[in-house]
Amino acid sequence: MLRLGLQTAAVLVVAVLLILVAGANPVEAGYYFVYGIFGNLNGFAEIMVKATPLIFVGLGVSVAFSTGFFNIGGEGQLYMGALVSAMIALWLPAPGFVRVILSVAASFVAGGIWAFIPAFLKNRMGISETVNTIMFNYIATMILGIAIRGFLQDPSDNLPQSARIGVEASLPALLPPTRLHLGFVIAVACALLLWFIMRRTTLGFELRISGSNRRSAFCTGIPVQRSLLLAAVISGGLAGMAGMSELLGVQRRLLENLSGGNGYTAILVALLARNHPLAVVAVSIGFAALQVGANTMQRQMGIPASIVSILTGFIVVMILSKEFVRIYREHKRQKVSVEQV
Amino acid sequence: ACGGSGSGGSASGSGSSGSAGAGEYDAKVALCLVSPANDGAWSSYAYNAVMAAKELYNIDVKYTENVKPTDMEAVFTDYAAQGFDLIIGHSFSFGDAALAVAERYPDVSFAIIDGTVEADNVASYNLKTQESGYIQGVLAAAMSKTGKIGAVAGVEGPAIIKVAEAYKVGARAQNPDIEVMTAYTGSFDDAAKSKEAAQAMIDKGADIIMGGANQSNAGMIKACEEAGVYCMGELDQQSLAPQNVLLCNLSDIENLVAVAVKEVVEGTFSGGIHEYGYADNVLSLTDYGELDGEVPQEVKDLVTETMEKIKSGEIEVPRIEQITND
Amino acid sequence: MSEFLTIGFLTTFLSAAVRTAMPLMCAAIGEDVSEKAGIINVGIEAVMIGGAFFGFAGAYLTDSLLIGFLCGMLGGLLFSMLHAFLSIYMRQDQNVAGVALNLLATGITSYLFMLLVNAYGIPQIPTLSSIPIPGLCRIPLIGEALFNKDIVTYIVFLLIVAMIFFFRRTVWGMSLCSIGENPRAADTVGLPVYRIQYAAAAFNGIMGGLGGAYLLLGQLGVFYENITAGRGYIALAVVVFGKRNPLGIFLASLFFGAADALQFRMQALGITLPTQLFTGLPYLLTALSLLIVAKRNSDPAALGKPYIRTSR
Amino acid sequence: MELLKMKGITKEFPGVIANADVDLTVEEGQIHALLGENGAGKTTLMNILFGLYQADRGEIFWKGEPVRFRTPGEAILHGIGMVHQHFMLVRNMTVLQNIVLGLKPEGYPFLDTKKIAAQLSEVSQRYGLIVDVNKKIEQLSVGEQQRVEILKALYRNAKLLVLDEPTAVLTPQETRELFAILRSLKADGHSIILISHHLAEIMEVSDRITVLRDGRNVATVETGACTESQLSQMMIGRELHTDTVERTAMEPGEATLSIRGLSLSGSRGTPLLDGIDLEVRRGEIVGVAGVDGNGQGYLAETICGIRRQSGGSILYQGKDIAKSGIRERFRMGISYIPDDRHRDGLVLDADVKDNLLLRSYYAAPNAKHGIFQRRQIESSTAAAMEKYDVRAPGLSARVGNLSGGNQQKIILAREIGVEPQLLIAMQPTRGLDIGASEYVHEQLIACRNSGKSVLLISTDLEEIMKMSDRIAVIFSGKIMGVLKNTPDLSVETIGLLMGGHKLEEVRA
Ligand SMILES: Nc1ncnc2c1ncn2[C@@H]1O[C@H](COP(=O)(O)OP(=O)(O)OP(=O)(O)O)[C@@H](O)[C@H]1O
Ligand SMILES: Nc1ncnc2c1ncn2[C@@H]1O[C@H](COP(=O)(O)OP(=O)(O)OP(=O)(O)O)[C@@H](O)[C@H]1O
Ligand SMILES: [Mg+2]
Ligand SMILES: [Mg+2]
Repeated sequence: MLRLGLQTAAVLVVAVLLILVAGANPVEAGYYFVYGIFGNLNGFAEIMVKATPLIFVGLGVSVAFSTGFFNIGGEGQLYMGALVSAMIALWLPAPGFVRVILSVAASFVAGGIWAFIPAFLKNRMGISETVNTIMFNYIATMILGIAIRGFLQDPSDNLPQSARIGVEASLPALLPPTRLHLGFVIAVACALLLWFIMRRTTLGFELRISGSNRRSAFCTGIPVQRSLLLAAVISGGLAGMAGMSELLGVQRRLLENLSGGNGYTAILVALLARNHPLAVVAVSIGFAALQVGANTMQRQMGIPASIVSILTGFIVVMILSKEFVRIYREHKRQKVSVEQV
Repeated sequence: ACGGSGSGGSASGSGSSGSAGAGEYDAKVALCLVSPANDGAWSSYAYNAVMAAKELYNIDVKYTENVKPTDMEAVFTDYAAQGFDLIIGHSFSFGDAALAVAERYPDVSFAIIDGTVEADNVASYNLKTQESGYIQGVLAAAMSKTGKIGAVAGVEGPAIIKVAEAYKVGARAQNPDIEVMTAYTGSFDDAAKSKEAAQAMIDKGADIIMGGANQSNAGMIKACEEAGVYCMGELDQQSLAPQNVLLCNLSDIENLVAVAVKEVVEGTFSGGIHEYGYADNVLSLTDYGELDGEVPQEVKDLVTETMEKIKSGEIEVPRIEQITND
Repeated sequence: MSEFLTIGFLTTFLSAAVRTAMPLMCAAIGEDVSEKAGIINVGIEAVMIGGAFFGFAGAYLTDSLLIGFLCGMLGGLLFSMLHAFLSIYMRQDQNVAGVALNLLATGITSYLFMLLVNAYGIPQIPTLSSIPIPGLCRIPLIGEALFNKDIVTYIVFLLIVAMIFFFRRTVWGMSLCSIGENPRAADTVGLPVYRIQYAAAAFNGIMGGLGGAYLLLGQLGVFYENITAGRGYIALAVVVFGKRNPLGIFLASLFFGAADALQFRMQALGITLPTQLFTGLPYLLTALSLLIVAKRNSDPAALGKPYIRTSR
Repeated sequence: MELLKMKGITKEFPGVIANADVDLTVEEGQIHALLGENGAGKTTLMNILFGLYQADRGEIFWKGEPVRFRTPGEAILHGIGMVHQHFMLVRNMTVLQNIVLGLKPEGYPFLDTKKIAAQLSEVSQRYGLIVDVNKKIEQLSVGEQQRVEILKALYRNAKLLVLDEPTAVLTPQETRELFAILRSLKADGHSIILISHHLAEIMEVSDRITVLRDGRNVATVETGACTESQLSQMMIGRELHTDTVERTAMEPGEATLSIRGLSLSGSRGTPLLDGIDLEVRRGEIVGVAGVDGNGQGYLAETICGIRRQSGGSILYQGKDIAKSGIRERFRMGISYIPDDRHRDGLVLDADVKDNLLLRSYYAAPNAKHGIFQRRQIESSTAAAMEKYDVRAPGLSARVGNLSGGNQQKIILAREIGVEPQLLIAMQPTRGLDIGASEYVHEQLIACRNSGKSVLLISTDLEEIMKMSDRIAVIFSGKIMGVLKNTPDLSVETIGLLMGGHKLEEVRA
């Protein structure tokens, strides 16, 4: 409790310093930060909107992490999911809701495949996924770039973006005029489902055990290869659904930079949530609130966007160092006991 | 020239709370940017323009930098709800957000720079930048001794492509045998790539290069400086290498943003797609700076003449938004 | 197409490849040493941007390239040591620490740059000039690429040679490797595991910082947000592709440099493919190259695992 | 003369007091045995001596001087060498590199391989520690690796050598060689601390014995002045009842397992198993004796389906099971106790319940339609824990935190609890204390007595001779011979087979 208090104080002090040095009034900034979050319905809904992709990718990352697959490829999987959703939503001659449902499924498959490849290479050939998933992010960005300048480009102009997806093939808004959309509900449902799968089903058992000790799992007859690949597919699939949700729920048009770094932020979400699906939801909402508050601050006062990155990074560093006192004591105790010897 | 975002705090005016009454000002203007306000190019133009307008008129100005595509609608909604009179989206990608929010806030004016959207209260303010590409092509072709010139562009998008393509057209109009090399680095950030692309052209014999990659032009200019060849940049990039940068497209976008602000303040704003070029005095070029003595008088005359022809409509510069391969 | 095979083309192409490879080479050599000690830093991009910014600021404020380079290395060191603290002292997941570092470094450098710009306007610095080595620089084809470069390039070349020797012939190189393979074994023979890990991370910071600083002080002369543009991630791939040995890393970074150099040379020749394909090419090659080297996995056995002496 | 004196050493880990006020005095030129059950605190005490752990309280005197070792490096500097329970070698480095690691050898900082090799051969000749210094550790057998560890300590001029359970991984021959080495070291004035669970070994080689129980000193005695049973009584605090479960006399039934011409090739086509013929019948324990690394592991894994045979046939209850997977074979009644339980048998990060479920989590009544039946699972795993006397804080205790003995009991509960038809037990008592070993043996015999088949694979000849009805000897992937375990069967005969001699030669 004390530690939490101290850490909060430290974050506040850093925030105040950064704002002061940037030449703004910290009290006013604080006012807008809180106002942005609680001041109106719109801000509140925005938090859910921003949390949605984080929940999806965060869940994906947590599944991957708990099976020992270090998936830094959320960004690329998100893009592949968005790409496939866009193709279905724009091209498929079918009623809107059918396109939406197919998009949801297809985005899962596309993101899943994008994670499956590095996972397969890891399992079969021992290629480290850390580097490989990063490369796959760039390759996905490349494919997206080609798509929106080629076969998916909006024919009505020459902009590097797809045509706009009609309302009928979008995720319905839940609370007009805010942007809150069905994607948030789907994300929370995914979290519940994932929690159930990981804790209560034999499938989850296989995933967990295969991640903990492959060899033992294999020797006792658990289908290890299948489990690890499946975990990667689920992981990538959820990230792909984030792409679908951003596309059909928010942007309704495929364009560059759709993700805006959610694939990386989600890694921090999974870390803070300790890979627990329900905690992922809570942490994502926290991250989103931080962003929404900070954005309001920026809009009202022109406080530079970089402050948010610094603060987020700082908070994560603080959380990573939360054991500092314990470890410091451990080291110190060792030294003291040595003195006594 | 570049103010930087740090002065942002002061830009917001003094610390009145969120519901500042519009009454104190003639207008409230919000600017939304896709990159940092101090990127030294694209976003800096717009930032500088609204700050200049603030000096000129009695207006309140706020801005947001680094807006991600998925946040655009949220930012617009927020400003519109606060009763801003003009919301400027400084990239085509704000188009959808503008249309969506404009419907809910019919009293607010939306200006999209370099956009494709229009509505009663939404206007796209576009530049005929192809005209400046054309002129630079003429100049490059006239100045080149090797018969080879180049253009290094950033991300492939119509706004960039149309300049590079017009550059080819202008150069060929001047010298049908000229060889024009173009390269896209795929980034406005990666100056090292811009430098490498320019170097590749220099190695192939190019002796004058045009830049169309915003802040990363710095790399191209660096390559030209090292190789001792001429180049052309944007905004105030002449200062990066005064002995090499012949001229720059001057502050064109700054003028465009200024026009939008002016229209709103003066009550002449109208929805639609507005295009501006040299004839409107929105586009212009810098002078030759320290290289004034190096440019032959007949070349200077040629440039002036071409510009006049464009203004008068005698030359209609084509708008080519797809890369051509010849 | 025949243009590809002229001496002139190849000479300038090789020279460009070396130039483009330099920042990668610096960062990858540092990362290699760090990984040999069991510490993988996916935040090497942050280290590079730190080196780039502080190098730039240092050179700008003091008008000295030397001080600039020192500041750059110090900047890289700073970020690398934060990662080292989190992964060695705090025993956190190294990948997570790396991702956090990337976030933090982007924010910090762009914030500081904003302050610098506010104080001084748009800053610009001169860059290193080439020092041709008499005689050698005339060698056809490779003379230009290897012997007509700036001082930092020569130093890095020498460093590569020294690193080859370090790993193959010295007790130090062997000790370093033992820590990434089996830190407990190293501990039980009295090697100061943590100290060596910190030292390796420090070297990584200095080299990554040098790579970032070189990009600015050796090539560009200006700074703005995100100017390293993802080179740190490629450096990670270079380490793997280079099979974690200095010569391999030298060749691998040249390979990636060449891919980049080729891209623009092809565009200049009017060979048109979608430019996204060109910009994505290095990453595609990296992914493919990982496939190629896959058969001999060279990951140190304890890579990425925190060593805790008192646990077992 | 006193070389080392540890006084009042106390060390606490979260929740456990590993050492409580422990004293230990080692004389110069003596072999001092340290004895105690699993978890008694032997390794902890030695780790404190070696600077790996720091004592909470207590003093250490070295040659009469008070000392403090903050790191192993400092202990080494004073002349202490330690061969750890789990070897501390860098697998992909050469013997030579491992030995000089951490030192400033001749030519420092450069590695002068030739000179060092010459110095090393001098040391190794003197004590008969022969290894090829240019080989990589991963190419060495366990016995050779141990030699490297000892050489490593001696090369550092260790005055005191600590050996933590060195014989647990050795064959009788290798153990004998080791003891010869220890004696010559002793003759040279070195002192040795030896940890072992084998009382006979300790009686044979040590001069003095210190017994620990629950982290406390029980006694320090001269070896000559006590008997094995007194020692075991001190260790476990009660009388040891040996051989309570007897192998009942019974006629073995039909063959459960029948292996014909079984072969297995390695990655480069090298034969790992070569034409193995073997039969295990109902109500019989067949022991497989052999020096470690002669294919025992491959044999066990091939029978369980972990590896796929490249030739021959495995008939189980008369059916060829070549096509069956690991899980299928287990469901047909083939259970497996692996030798490396941490690697092959347990998930250390998971809890007791999950480890007990590894084999059967998917099957009714544990799960229906892929969903766990939690109540059912709770009660069945709790019962298994109870029945097999797994001492753990609860079903959700992390298995990695349990002692080796308790970890082994979890495997027994899982593999024997299902009442298999064929039990393959590989090194089932490796590293276990006497009590735990006895328990495992009882379970194996109970299995046999109820008419099941047991294939016991062990490098511990004593265990093989004690447990088996018939004994097969494996050498270099071949079965050298199968012998009935009659009272007149001599250890020498088996030893010769283990050394690669043919049965005909031995009989002749
Ligand atoms: N690193 C550690 N962390 C926590 N507890 C430990 C640690 N090491 C040892 N212990 C505790 O210390 C006690 C003694 O362990 P130790 O390894 O010294 O036993 P031992 O006598 O060597 O047993 P064995 O014969 O099985 O090797 C154990 O019961 C254990 O609870
Ligand atoms: N990391 C740890 N944290 C807490 N307790 C531990 C830890 N490691 C070991 N222990 C404790 O160590 C005790 C004995 O473990 P130990 O590993 O010495 O058993 P063991 O019989 O020697 O096993 P093995 O023969 O496989 O080495 C257990 O009671 C356990 O509680
Ligand atoms: Mg022990
Ligand atoms: Mg033990």
